[in-house]
Amino acid sequence: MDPKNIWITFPELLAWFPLVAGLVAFMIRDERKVRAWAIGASLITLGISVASLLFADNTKHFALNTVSYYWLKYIGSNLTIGLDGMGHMLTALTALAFPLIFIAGGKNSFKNASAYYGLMLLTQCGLMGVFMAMDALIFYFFWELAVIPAYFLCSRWGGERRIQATFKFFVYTFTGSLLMLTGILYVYQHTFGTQFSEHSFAMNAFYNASVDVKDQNWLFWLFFVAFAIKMPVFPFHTWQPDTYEQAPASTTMVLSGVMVKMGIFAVIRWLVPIFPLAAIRFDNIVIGLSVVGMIYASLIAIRQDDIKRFIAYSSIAHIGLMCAAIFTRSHIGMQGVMLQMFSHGLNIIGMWIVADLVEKQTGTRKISELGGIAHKAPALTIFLVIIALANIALPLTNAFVGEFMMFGGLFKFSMIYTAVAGTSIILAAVYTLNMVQKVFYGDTNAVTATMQDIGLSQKFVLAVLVIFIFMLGVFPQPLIDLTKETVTAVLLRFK
Amino acid sequence: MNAIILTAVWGVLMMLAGAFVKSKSTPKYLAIAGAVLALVVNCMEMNTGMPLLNIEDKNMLATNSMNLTFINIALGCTLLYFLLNGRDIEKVGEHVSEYFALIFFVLCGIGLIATFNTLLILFIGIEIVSIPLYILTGSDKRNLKSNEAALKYFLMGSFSTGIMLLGIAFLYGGSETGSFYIANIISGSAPMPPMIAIGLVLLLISMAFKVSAAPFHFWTPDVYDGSPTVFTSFMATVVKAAAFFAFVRLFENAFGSLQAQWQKLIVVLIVATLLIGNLTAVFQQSVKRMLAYSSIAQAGFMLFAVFALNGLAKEGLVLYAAAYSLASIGLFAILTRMNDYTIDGFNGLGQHQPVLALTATVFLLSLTGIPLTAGFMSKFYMLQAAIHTGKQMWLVIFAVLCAAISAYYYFRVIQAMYFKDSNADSVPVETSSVSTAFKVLLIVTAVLIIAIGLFPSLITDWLYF
Amino acid sequence: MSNVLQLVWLIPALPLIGFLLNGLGRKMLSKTMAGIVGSGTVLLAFLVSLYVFFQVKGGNSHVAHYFNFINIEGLKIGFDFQVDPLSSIFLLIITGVGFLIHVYSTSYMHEEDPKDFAKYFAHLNLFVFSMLLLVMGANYVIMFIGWEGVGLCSYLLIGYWFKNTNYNNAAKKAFIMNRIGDLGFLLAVFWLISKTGSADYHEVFANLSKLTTRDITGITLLLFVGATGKSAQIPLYTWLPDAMAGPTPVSALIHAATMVTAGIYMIARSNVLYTMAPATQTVVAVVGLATAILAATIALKQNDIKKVLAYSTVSQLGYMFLGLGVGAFTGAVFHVMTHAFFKALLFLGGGSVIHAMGGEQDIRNMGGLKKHMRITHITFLLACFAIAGMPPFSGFFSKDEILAAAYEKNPVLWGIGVAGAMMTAFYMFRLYAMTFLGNFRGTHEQEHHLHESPAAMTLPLIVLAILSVIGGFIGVPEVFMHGGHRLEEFLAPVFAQSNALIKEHHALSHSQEYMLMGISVAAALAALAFAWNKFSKYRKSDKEEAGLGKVLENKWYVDELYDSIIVKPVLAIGKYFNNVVEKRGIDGFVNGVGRAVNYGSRQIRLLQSGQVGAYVLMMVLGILVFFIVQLFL
Amino acid sequence: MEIKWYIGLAVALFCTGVVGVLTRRNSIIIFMCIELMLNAVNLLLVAFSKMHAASPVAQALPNVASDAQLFVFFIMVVAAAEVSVGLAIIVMMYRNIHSVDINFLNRLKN
Amino acid sequence: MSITEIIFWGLSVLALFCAIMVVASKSPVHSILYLIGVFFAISGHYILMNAQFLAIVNIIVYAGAIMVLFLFVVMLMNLNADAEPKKNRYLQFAGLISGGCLFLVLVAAVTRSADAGRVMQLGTGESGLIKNLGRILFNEYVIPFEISSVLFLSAMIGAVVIGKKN
Repeated sequence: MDPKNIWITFPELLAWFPLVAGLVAFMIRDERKVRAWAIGASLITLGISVASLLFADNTKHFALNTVSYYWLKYIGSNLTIGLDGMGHMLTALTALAFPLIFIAGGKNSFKNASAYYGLMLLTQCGLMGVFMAMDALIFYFFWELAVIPAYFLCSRWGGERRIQATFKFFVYTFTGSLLMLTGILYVYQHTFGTQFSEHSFAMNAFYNASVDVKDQNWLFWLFFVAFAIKMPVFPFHTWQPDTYEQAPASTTMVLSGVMVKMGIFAVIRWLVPIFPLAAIRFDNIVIGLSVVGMIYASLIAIRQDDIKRFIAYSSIAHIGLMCAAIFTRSHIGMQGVMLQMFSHGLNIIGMWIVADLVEKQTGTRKISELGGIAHKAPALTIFLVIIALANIALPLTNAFVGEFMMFGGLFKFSMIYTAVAGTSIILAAVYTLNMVQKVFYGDTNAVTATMQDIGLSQKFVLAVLVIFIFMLGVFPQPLIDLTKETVTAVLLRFK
Repeated sequence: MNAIILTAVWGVLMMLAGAFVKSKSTPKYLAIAGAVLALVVNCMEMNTGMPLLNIEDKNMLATNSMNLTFINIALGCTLLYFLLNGRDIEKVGEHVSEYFALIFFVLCGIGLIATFNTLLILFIGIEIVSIPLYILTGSDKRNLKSNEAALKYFLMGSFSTGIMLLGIAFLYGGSETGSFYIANIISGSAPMPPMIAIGLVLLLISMAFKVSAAPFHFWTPDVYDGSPTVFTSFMATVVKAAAFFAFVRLFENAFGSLQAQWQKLIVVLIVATLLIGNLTAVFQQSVKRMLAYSSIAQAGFMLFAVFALNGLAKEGLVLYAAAYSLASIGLFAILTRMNDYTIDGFNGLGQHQPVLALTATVFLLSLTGIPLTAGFMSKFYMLQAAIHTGKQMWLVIFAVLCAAISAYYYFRVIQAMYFKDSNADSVPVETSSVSTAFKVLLIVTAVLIIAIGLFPSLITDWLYF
Repeated sequence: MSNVLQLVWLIPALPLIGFLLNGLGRKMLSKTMAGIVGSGTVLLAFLVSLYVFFQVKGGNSHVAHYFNFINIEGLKIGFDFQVDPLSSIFLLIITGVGFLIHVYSTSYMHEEDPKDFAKYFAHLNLFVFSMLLLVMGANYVIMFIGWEGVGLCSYLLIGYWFKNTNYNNAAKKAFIMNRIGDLGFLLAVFWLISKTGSADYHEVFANLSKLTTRDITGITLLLFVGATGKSAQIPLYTWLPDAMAGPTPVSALIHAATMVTAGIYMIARSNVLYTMAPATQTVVAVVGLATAILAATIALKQNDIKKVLAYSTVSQLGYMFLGLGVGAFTGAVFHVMTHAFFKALLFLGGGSVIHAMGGEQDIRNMGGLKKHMRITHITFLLACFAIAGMPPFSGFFSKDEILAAAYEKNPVLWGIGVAGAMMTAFYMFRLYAMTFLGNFRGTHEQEHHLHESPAAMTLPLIVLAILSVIGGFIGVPEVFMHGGHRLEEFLAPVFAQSNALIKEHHALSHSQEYMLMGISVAAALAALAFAWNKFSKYRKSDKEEAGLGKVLENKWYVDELYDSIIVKPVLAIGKYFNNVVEKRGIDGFVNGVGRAVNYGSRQIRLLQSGQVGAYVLMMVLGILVFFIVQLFL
Repeated sequence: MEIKWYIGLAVALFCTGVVGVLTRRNSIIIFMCIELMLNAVNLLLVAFSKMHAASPVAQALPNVASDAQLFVFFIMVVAAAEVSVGLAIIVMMYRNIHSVDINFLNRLKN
Repeated sequence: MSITEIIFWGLSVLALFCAIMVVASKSPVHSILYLIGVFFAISGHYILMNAQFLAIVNIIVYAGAIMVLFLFVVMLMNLNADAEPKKNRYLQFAGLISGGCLFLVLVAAVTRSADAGRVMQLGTGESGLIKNLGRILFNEYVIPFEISSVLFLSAMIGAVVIGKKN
């Protein structure tokens, strides 16, 4: 069965189903019903995603699984969404993340649940759109649309300082994306036209835009700043710990599990191929920043006492490596980034689930106040240890393959950078084990004495994550094959 | 032409209605009917080129699709404004039908400044717009703020009229053959003679004053703040957009060929306007005053149309006029219902009045320029127009950074509505003042904004067909 | 043959199955079942290994390809296993000794809760699995997987009693130190990949021409960094003594017999590279020797039975590296093997003692155990002879081979090596004497409890003792018997390539060799006698050690040194980054922008003074500015 | 007579008006100063019209000079309308605060 | 110096003097009277330029109607001299300086112009005559003429809305 023959294509389903589901969720008043609806809808999305993966033909780069509506045709933009290997992978990640997040939320009660679930699903729609956009303007649209519901989620259901923290997040990313918009418009002026318009926003038009070296040099930064803020790369990262700390757990999972991938995705799809010359020229700066950020964030993570901030900084360190690996322009590095995007998404969601469970039960996030949870909640501890070890890229877990390949790519680029960046794997071990030890080992105390082990739904979610961790750690090849063509296509731009 | 005549006539009709109709709500319906009628006849003229009266205008008025489109937008927004704010106009004072009459006269003036071909019509049009506004500003006679605003507006407005007239005089003197036709002022693209330059600068300044571009914006916050909110709504939206339209028309048709020589002035204007508008708005506590500053900030963006003066700029301007007017009218309509105009007054609106809060959010998002709203599309066109010129990229970057600042103050309102709780003893809005029709209209407005954001061609196509 | 060898995956798979059964079923399995599953799978793996051993005899080497682990353009890393003489030796050691230790554990850990018991065996099985991956991998990546895997298991097992914060710290330290080494390993692998385009042993060694001397030196040095981490060499050795926090069988298995020898395996595996990098070899030899001496000096003054053994392990590992460094790869592997026997035996014996003493580990509180624990005593004594290098015990042959090779290279190395051997003999017999001879110095309660350990514990001791005694005869040197070095023959194919590279080979004459043996044995004997004499009548005294003795007792203060030059600075930098750079610097800047906007807003607002006169003035000034800009600029 | 003298006069009158607006506080006087400015413009326009009337190119055109004078006429018309509104506003303010000082009212600021 | 120039200078000095006095005199009533003086001087200029219609209209509309209205209002409010409180000297000074600068800038710009030396038609010319203007007004300027009625209507409404006492 050729997907083309189905009355509606996968990209459309993936983008519009969450949208519709989200809008419907707004209408449902009863909390239990809306939660069921959200879980159901996200599972259906997952089903669609799986189906699309089954039909994925990654040898046909963009050719298949692309759908385009006339939209703003007189300014050269069409609503073109499509799936290539990377898109497949990241939509799958998005589709997988949401049901897990919903289920892991358990019987969390939200004020105004319908709005909550509705906004979550809208975020999903935005994310899907970002990963599928084949048109610069559409990309920009979804880019913003993913942020707005997230902003509302964080500000509405977050912690005490949520308003300032998430507002910082919003203004920060908004500034970045506006800069990107200027860049998009400038490139647009140098694209070839379509039959209706002088220029075009289509991705291919952007790839073939005649932007000379001088322009590339500053345009590169306009785009990069936007993506760097999103990822976030040192020194654009300060919104992240605050936001993660203040946002509600499930939104944090979305933010860190999926949304930061937007930045990396965007660098691969919308930055490097459009400005290959600038990417080559500034590779040292970007990689330097990323590497500095890795070490910097790791060192800070060692000193964090708040689990959430701790995870945030560790995430910054990991993202730094991904960003650096992209700019090595090597097959192995780029492929590693692909793997790691998926792996990091799952791992960090797992970390958040655990952190959330701990916080819910004990009422504190202070690492120094916790301890001995392993006695009270052995299952939770086992899952945490596995996820934490995956997070520090232990072999046979998913992150190892990605990090291995990224370091391999980085090594090809520069041995010095690799050596410096490599110390982060040591530091990662230091801070992760510190955390594990202080929170889970040792003796119980007053705070943790009443700790209960996790419920069935959380067990299920964590088990799913762990299965993925090992599956991809032992047999990552399917994911590599899926994204191979994307990598090749991107690297071709440097030739 | 049709719209000018009809609005003038309808103004007189409203005036007479004031004398003969005793019911307080009748003028509102009459006015709505007038707006609808004006819209109809304007569309008629657009589609068929059929004027109501065949008047020899000696080429003083230009009725092309662009201008008519703009008039359409102005009329449409006014209609919406009447629908949303009709009841609030009634509450301002006793002379309800006179207020409506004045608004119709303003519309007549807008018709003139949207179609002028000579400086004389421009001058008269601007005066016809201004004088009723002075009156409307001061219509809340007992309110000292209203008094103050009216006086300030009047004095500064007259002053700027003087500037403008001096400019016109110099242009007349400097033109080759002594003509007021904007097409004849400049011939060729040679360096400007000093007299023309003086006239141009003076005219630029007076137009900048009308569109409240910094540093000629000082009247704006005070006047917008002091006027009765319903009239602020009208002033800040339809009138302002019209002034912009006149600005662009004037500079495109009269001085377009010399753009390179005066563009730097526009750059100065844009920078100053964006900076002052956005920065000052940040600290405002009153939403009304914040919107006044935000209107200055938005003017900074609209000035890009004058900066670029290309096809995109015109489309952008029309879009901007629509987007900005719709969103601001909606916001002001909500604001008139509020018990407290400060930002804290919006606390908890999301719980008390979800519809109001939701639509206000859409309006604010549109003003911020979030995608899928008309506000985004209009900013998009403006930036694109500016980038299309290929000059002064830094200005565009500066503008988007300012837009980021604008998110700061617009979102403060959103935060207040959704993320903060209202005081226990007071409600943000009296439920009785929010009718279902009002809500429906707000939703319609919001939908319109999103529709334009999705399909800007709904409006831009008018320019070509 | 190869069809059969396809089954080598069974070797790691069996312990993995054991791990899964014990791990997932830890709530269901009884202790007996857990023990059977744990030991049984390893036994089966041992049998398969034995079978493999006979298959690869004669230099057969076989690579079994299962699936592609990473397959991208320009790099293909298969999930491949390689069996050849070298790995088969290690397979036997790992599974064999591992099995014995499993059996021993069933008894030693019997007091644990069934759940924890199963967990323990799961970890143990997982360790065996990882170690098997390490030695069976056909490329450096699979080796690295095992490499980190054993590090992890070490972490888990050291921190097995996770309530105790010190144990956790020890576990953490082990893991982190290993990771430092791992980074070196990883960098070396990347270097290899980037130059040769492959991580497979075969391909790497076949493409050595692509590597410059600089590359090879760099790669081998980095690999050696990895080895120092795993095999506890200077400067990364401090974790190993701390690792004694784990249950004693774990110490025996991981920190004596198997995991720590991973570094030796890796260098032996990369022998070709090392042979081509003489500079690195020198470094390896020097570091190995230095470690051997340093650890030996520390061991002289330790009073914890396990600590002594731990330092002796470090010291013996140093000898192995010395062997590797001087090119005696066979000797090193030989020593790995004999060391596995006698060191496992020592640890298990030590465990038996600790078991009997009810957890007491301080030898000052022991003494006279000879009477109570006969089997333990005898086996322990045999092991001591073996480690001290007494002929004809196994340690003699292997150590001698290394020392002889060192002499060939440089007599100074030999001299220092012999001094180390003397110290070895001294501290081992100090340990032996203090533990088993003299009078019992513990409490009455302890004395009352003294008993020989159950059969499950003594049986492994006996097996290992036999191996310790006779194990050396597979490598009888040329001097005694022509063709007696069967191990060398067996391993010859592995080292063929590097032997070919060594241009000149000046063999020692027989007389020289006899002399060297004589000197070292005599020295060791002297030390042995001295220690026996001095410590068989040891009395407890509260006298504080002073001078060098105190320094040695405190392990040369290396831990404190590391703490102050690495740990504290890192923490301080982290704190500085967090409190100053992050909060005041970067975030301060970001917030500062916000504040600047706010401040600007407040200031610029004042322009709006509310006075028409001022407004008009501004306008007029604006007009002036515009005029000047337009007309005069 | 050269045009520059008339320009000079008109500009001088205009600037006098501007100075008046800037320096006085009595709103009626400010308003009068604005009227002064308008009259300066009127004078200038008429002067320009006579200048164009003297130029040979423009003399060929039909309404030369009359345009400007009609413009002046319209300015007067507008000025008259403005005066009525302006004075009404001033009177209204006077009724409320019994002052015509423009700075008396400054509730609207910042 | 021709008679025209003498008249020009005389009228100009008068106009400027009166204008300055409008700004400078303390009493609003004096200001008004001086302003009327300015209007008369300007009307004189109109006559000099043969713009008789405007001269008359200026006298009638401005001096006659508008100024009387002003006077009326001032009288009504009973505003006398010194009704104006002391004013910020700096602002006054700044106003004076910037007004002067404006003058200088404009004059400097005009003198650079080639047009500055163009000769005017004084005393002659048909264009300023009523007959001529009237014809053009009702032929060509119909629209502005008609539209200005709207202006008056709105001004009228304004006077009603604002002026009428509640």
